[in-house]
Amino acid sequence: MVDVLHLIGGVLVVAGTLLTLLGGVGVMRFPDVYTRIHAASLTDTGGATLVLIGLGLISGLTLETLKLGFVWVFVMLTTPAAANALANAAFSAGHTPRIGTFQITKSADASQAKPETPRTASGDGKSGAP
Amino acid sequence: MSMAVTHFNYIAVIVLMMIGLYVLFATGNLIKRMVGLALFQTSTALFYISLGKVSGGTAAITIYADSPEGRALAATLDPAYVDQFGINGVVYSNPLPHVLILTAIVVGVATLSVGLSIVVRIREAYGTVETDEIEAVARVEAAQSGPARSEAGA
Amino acid sequence: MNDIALQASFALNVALLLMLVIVGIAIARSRSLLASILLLGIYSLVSAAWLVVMDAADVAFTEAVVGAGISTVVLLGAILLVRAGPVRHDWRMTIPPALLVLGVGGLLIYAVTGLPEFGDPASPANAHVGRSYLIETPKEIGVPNVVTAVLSSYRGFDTLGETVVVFAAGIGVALMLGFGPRSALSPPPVATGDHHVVLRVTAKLLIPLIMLYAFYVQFHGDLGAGGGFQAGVILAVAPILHALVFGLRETIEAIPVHAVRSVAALGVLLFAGVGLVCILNGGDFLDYDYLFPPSVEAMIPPGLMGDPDHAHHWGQHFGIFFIELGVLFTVSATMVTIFYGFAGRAADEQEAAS
Amino acid sequence: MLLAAGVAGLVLAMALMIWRAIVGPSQYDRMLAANSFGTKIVLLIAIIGYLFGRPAFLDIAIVYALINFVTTIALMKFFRYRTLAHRLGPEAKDG
Repeated sequence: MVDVLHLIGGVLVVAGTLLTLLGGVGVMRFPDVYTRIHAASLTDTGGATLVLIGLGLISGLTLETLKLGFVWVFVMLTTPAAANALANAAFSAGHTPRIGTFQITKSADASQAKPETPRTASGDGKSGAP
Repeated sequence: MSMAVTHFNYIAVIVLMMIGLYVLFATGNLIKRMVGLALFQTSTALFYISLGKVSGGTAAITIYADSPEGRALAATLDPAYVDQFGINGVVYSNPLPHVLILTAIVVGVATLSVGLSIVVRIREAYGTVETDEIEAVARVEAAQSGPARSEAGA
Repeated sequence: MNDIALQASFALNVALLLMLVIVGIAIARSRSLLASILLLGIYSLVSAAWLVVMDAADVAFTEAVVGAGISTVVLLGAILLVRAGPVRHDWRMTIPPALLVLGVGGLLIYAVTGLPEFGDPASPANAHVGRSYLIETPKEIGVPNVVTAVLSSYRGFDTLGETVVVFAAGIGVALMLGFGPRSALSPPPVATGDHHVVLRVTAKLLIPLIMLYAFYVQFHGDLGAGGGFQAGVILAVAPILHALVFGLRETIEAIPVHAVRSVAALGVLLFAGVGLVCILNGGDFLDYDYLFPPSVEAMIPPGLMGDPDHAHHWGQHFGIFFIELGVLFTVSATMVTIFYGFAGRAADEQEAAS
Repeated sequence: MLLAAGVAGLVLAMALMIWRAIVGPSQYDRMLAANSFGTKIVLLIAIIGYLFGRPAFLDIAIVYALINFVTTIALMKFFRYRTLAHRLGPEAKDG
């Protein structure tokens, strides 16, 4: 029984890391910042969930399981919020998405939703440029 | 085993240390220099920790040899090795470098901040953080305030 | 630990060190200050993982928090204040340092061949004093975490010195950035059209958890990885996050500048005070066996909490508790002071000349 | 064995992130790489805790998961507002 749990746990851990690796490939291959953020944040939370469930199965019901739960909660809280902050920073600096129809609506969106542009970083060329 | 394997850690640490030293010397930008100093500092930490690692050892937080954890740790180490180098049946890494580096990291970030605040004050006084420009501004100021002072400065 | 774990340990060691070297080279090559700071953050993350592989759990803790939470923020604050442009690059400038570095590096690598093998348990560094700490700690100090025992008891005087250095660095930053006409510790709010609800809600959830976790690390520090230094930097992240999200003005209203500076001094005083109490009771400076006078020690029941030497260890436990508390105060207050200094300073309006 | 395979996968993913952080091309890509790298380090530390038989290392993973967020916010403020002291969002009503 314990061996079966260990096996399932190990398989889940490997599946989670494969998902993370897939996200890494996405970050490497995708064409612009927004698609890369999408790939990274989605696979990070998903991969973390799988890995932590797997480790929980391996550890059994101990104090460590509770700690794994905490790690999961914190990853689930911070990764999406950080992705949000990141996309926000990129968008307000005037980064245009490169694919999809979003590019057409973006200029209209920007003029409607942001009548008063804050002191964005787009003013000084060095922050957005490589 | 060849030297490149058994001493890999030390060689890698020295490469890192030299990268830090290179950044310190090759750039005139004071902030970049602080980054180089931080690299140099970390490489020292890595060197100490490398020295304190004992192969097959574990973190220096006492565990009992007859607990499941301790048994698992000792399971495939050679019993003679554990007898010779273990303490009550468990092999630990050396805690002393950990203590030294633990405090050094916190002191390191504090002193890094002092360095950066000096850079900020230099920027406020001279309007630049490039060393050659700072020297040029200082030379002009010295020339304006009279030859006697410029001689004293040189 | 099994065979796979041993091999994985060595493979991870090599892989992470190679990553460190690659990131280091990228930092050296990068022209943009911001990029080098971001890469330095990654460097610090990798080195923390490497420290875990090297069994240095306590150090990994500290490196994690310092690298992820404090040094990047301080460096960002500094480049905001200096408004520095990209680093200028002149290849003629790089040749003398490159030659120097190659020479020094060659000499050091030649010297390294005389060092004992990596992981050698019988090397002079591992066989003598470190080993005797491991053997003596359960008898003399009675705490499971040997790193905490060495840090706060055996090498207590050294740790006092480090704490004073941290305190002095805090004073230095406060003196250089915390006063004067440019120190705008309550900057005017900037009117913006955006709301940032996600960030504010997440921060509101996380800040109490970070503080709670800092106290867990503090008071769990003699049982597992943790202690005053680690907890101090974690605790300092909470006000930093608060200031980043809710504005520096609100943070300073909650935690005034003078209060932070006083707490930093209080920590050093607490640490040194414990040492003085030991002297007054007839021991040496920071010799916690003398923390309680014999009349008090006689009242402690022996054999509490599964420790037959409990009465004997009572002074050590309390000494470590108090000096770790002093370290917590000084380190966290110093880090917050440093952040206040960098975040609260008004920058020049014009760009740097370069 | 499976855990070691998981560690290998994570190290590979970390290498990809480092590639993205070095290549860029924009600073936002580097921010993304640094942030995502943090999550991978959390998972790596959690797995090697179990692999090396010391699950107490999870404490370090927790602290990463908690604090990884701070740098991203600081960077966002750096890009958008050019100051660290500014308040995000509207002023407090009672202020």
